Amino acid sequence: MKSLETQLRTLRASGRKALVPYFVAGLTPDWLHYVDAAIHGGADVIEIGIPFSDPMMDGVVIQEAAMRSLARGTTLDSACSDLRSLTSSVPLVAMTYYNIIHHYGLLKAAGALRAAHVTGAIIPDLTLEESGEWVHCCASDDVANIFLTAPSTDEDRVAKIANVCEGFSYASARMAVTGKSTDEGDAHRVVDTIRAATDIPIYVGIGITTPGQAQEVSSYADGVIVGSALVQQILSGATPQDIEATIRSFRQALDQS
Amino acid sequence: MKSLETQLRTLRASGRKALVPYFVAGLTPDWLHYVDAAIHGGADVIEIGIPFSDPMMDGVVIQEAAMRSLARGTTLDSACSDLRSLTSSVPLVAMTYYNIIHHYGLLKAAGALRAAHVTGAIIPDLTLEESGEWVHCCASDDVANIFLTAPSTDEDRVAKIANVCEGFSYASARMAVTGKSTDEGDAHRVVDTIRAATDIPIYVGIGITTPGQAQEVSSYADGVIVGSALVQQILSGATPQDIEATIRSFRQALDQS
Amino acid sequence: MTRVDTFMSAPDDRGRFGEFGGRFVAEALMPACLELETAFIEAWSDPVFLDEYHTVLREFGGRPTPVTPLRRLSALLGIELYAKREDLAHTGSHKINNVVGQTLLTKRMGKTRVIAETGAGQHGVATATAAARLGLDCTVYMGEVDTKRQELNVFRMELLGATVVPVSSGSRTLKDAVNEAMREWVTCVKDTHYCLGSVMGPHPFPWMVREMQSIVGHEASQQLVDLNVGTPDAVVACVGGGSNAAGIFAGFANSTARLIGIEAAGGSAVGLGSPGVLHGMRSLLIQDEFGQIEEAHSISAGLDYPGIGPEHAHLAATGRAEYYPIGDEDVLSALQLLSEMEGIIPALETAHAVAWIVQEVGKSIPRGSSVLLNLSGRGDKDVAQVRSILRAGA
Amino acid sequence: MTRVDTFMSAPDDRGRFGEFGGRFVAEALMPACLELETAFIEAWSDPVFLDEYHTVLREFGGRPTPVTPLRRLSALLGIELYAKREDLAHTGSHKINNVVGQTLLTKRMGKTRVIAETGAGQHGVATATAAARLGLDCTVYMGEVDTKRQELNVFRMELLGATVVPVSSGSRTLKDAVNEAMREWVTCVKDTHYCLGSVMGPHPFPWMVREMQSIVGHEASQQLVDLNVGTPDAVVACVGGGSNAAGIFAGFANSTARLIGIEAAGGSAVGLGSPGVLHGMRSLLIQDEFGQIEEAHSISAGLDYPGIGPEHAHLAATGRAEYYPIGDEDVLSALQLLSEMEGIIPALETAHAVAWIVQEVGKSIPRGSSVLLNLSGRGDKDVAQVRSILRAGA
Ligand SMILES: Cc1ncc(COP(=O)(O)O)c(C=O)c1O
Ligand SMILES: Cc1ncc(COP(=O)(O)O)c(C=O)c1O
Repeated sequence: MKSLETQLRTLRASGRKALVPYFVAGLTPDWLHYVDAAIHGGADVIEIGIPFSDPMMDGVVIQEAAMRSLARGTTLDSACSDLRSLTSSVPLVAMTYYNIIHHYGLLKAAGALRAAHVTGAIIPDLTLEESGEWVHCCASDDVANIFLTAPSTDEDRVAKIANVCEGFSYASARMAVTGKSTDEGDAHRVVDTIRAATDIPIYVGIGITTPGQAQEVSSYADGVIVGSALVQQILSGATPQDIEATIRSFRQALDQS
Repeated sequence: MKSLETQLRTLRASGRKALVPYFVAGLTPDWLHYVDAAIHGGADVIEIGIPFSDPMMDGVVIQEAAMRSLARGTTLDSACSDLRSLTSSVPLVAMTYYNIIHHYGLLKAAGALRAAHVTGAIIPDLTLEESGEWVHCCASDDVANIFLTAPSTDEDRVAKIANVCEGFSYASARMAVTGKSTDEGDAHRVVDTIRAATDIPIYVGIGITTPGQAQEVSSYADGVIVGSALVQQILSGATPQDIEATIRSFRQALDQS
Repeated sequence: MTRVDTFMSAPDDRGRFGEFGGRFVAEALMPACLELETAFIEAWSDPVFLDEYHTVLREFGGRPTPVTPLRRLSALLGIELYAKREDLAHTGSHKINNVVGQTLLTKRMGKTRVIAETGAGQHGVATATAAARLGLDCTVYMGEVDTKRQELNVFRMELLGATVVPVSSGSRTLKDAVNEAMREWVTCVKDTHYCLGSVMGPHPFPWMVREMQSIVGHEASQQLVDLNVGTPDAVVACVGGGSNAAGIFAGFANSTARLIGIEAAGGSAVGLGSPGVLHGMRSLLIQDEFGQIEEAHSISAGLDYPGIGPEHAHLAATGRAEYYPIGDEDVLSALQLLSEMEGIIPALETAHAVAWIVQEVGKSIPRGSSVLLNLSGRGDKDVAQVRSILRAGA
Repeated sequence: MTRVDTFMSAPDDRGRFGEFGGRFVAEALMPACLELETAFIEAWSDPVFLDEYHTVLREFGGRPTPVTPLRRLSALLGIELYAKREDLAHTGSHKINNVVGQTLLTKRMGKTRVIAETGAGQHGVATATAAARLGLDCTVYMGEVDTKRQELNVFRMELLGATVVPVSSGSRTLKDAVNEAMREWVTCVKDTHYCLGSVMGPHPFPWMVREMQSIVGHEASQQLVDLNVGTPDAVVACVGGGSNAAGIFAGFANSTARLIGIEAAGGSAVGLGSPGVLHGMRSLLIQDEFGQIEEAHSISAGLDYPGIGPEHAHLAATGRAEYYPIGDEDVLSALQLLSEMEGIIPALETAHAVAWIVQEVGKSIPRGSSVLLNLSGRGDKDVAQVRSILRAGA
């Protein structure tokens, strides 16, 4: 079992719902301060977006952030080198598009991530069918392969995905790209279907925007991923302190569930 | 024989070359003064253009004059009524397009022309083949049918046209619509061909602009028709006196030939 | 109702269809008209020429064009509606049929140059196209107003190697372009053929152009048989000069089908006109009380002509064909309807015929009727205009 | 040289052509891709479906399009040049073949709506056209930059009843329109088919679109036999995503003909690109040293794409097809040459292929060769642009 998964299973066993905020690497010069603030605020895992020119699975907010970050010159290397300066032991998970690591070289990419203390990777356009090589490359480096399951995924596929998914299972709350939403969408059904196939921790993402949603979702899921809501705040000029406050409110909501 | 032809044969017999200026009826309020001036200057026949909206056989000068005249409200009736006030005995010949008399009624048109002392008519878009009815209508009213012969007309057709042509034969000096030119074009050949077919007086028109040309042409033809050169002068603001002077210069040139 | 078998045959010796047609041109042009008549008669009965004409239309022109069942519009209207797709012919309308024939004839007559008139530019582009293919020189006369309204078509002709001459006389539109082409033809008739764009002008043009367009009707009548429709109840075409209508009518002249020509209300020579002589022919013309030709007014440049081909005047007089006007307003909604329901954006000209069908279903076109629409051209040339009208109206 | 008989057959189970192709999409879209694959395989072996596809292309789409011998240009160049006339297909290019197939498949899958991306608007207009014919809802994603450059095509789509959504992300051109269509597809995949416009995207699109375009090549190979040309020495097509090239190549894949794809110099994925993953496929892409996709640059919007269909990447890798770049300057004069010599104004995309032929005659195309040009589309959409460039340059 990859170390990320061991950690997250332990977390779940402790009764704590996981809070996973998402940040775009290199969005601002001080982007790591937001990461630190989130950790202070009670985040359990940090998801780091490494920007790609064509973020096909992202909504406008994260697209905008990715473009700004790219304009600042962010690369896989620069992101990793930034991350290496983080001191916290909170697990890091990278999110990027396949072309970034494909171009970098899969084995080299896995090594670079691991060297930056990244222990999990979400590649949303890497389908189960195409993932063999990457899974193989990650194996040697203790990087967990995190797969998404969508509301449209049928039971058969859920089972197959569950079979190879490591760290946690990413349950997509709705048929949509990343962005802000106000309800829980199809999350409950998706989580139940995954749960029937595996006992890996299941985190819900895509459109989780408010502590209230997070609380509701955490009644059946093991954690929540909060992306666009935070990125939007940062794009609008929020300080690390603001982000810490937001994270705290999510933390409280989850802890009360 | 129509009275026009009798007159023109007599004129030729007298050794005088015919000078036929062309005026657009109703071009200016005082257009008849130009006609009078031309008669004073030595014109033998006056050709009166009755304007049509689509003067397909006219060049830009006469087109422009026709449009101005139409804008002043000139009609076949108004032209005839103006002409009736002329006192001179110089023969008048009308030139118009077939639709004008077709619309007016052929028989009625012939009558109206004759009542305005018009004794000849040139309808340049009325081909020999289509002319039967009009020829018939003119017969009763002593209006001579004047046909054009073109450089492209072959001997056979020249003969056929000569057969029905009355008053004078209109020899087109060139393959062109009315307008200004500096040479005699094909006039000599056309005149010769017509002469071989008939002894009717033969007048040359289309592009006769200068007394020099007129003099040259009159060495083999019985007369010249001068249109665009005069109309251009009037459009440019010439007075009746100016026109009289121009006519005199043509007259002199012809008389010296 | 039985029909006699004499409709749309050759005109008489003078080129008359009943009391219409004939030849009213400058004597200078008569030899060319006679030469053309002879050349056409010879060519049109020469299997080698006919084979070349058909081969070029097939290999180059995109013939045969299909007949498309317009299923959704049929269901909406409660009739069986079919469209003969001249919009799919090269250059986007039926005009190519005529110019392919006339340019081949030009070559056969040993002439090296063509001139043509054009209104919106369709016939000009088609002529320039066919001339380019044969390497003939080409000059197109176009009203100055139209060269400005249709800049892109001017450029198209230039791309095709033609010279476009703006005509600044008269109303500076199509009618004047014809006048000017005729004037020009006088000066160059020896080596130049005047490639007239519709079933108009002096004999043999109305007849020759109809013959060269009759491929539309002959194809369509066979295609309707193949589609198990047989003879349609009605054949509907828009009428400017009348060439697309004449072409499709020719395939049904001796059938029981009603033949229906739709004119622009503001250019309706049958509705508003009276007999007169213009552009070499005796036909129905819109003219004032003094015989001065009036300007036609239509949203569609191709129907903006104050006359109609003489054979149509004759068909109207005999009752074999019917002619009705359609106003500009109805045309736009018909264009939108056909686009949305069938995925075919028709030319504004064609949309007149569509509008009439829509209007008459349940009236003079009983539900259940089979109707053949001649889809004379595509609307690409018109979208800018339609857009600005719809925007202005919104 | 003998060729093995395995080119342009079906891809492998994962949708791979050699090392290219595959499926790289959000998991949310995988079921739709799988459903589409199954539906396509079934439909494509169902005689009833195939018959409908062919009937619609014949009755509505204007197929078969002819092969035109380009006699004057042939004489000028000293080769035997033939053009497959996709410009005569409905909507003016080969795009109609694909959208007719995909919209019929949409109906068969019980879906009621299509979405599509478009660059200059050709595929968008084609999709809106085919959707209108079947009464399917249609939304087209188009980069904001392109909606402004191609206002008239936006209006055309609207006339056809489609909704056009301007895409303001990224470079606001074709590549971003694809991204946005994919994003949108995630939200509506149940009732909506994504009607992709070229041989690109996730499996089965590259294969399916090639199959739906292969009618071009199959017709052409038979037509060249009928013209007594037999197998041509070379088949030349322009390449944006690669659908018209794939379509015509398919008719000659297992022949001795050289297959030649011409890319825009500024969008040459074979010349400038390297393997990468974008828009659901692994192919050759123009990208920077970090794997960020670069914008393509071409005078012709339809070739303005930083990738190429995966099967082309494979054909390039195996050497069965050759790919060469042509710069903007050569394109304009080729467009003028074809217009003037043959009376066919080609699309700017097509003009790339013409330019290459003109350039290579006497070099890699020996005099006397027989060459088949895929005349993928007509230039009407481009004349305004060409005019302003030529005016500016004059
Ligand atoms: C598409 C189309 N239809 C019809 C016409 C009208 O001409 P005709 O009546 O000769 O067919 C035109 C003329 O430009 C046209 O472009
Ligand atoms: C006429 C024409 N040719 C070629 C193309 C390029 O596409 P593809 O490479 O898929 O044929 C386009 C795209 O819009 C086009 O319109």
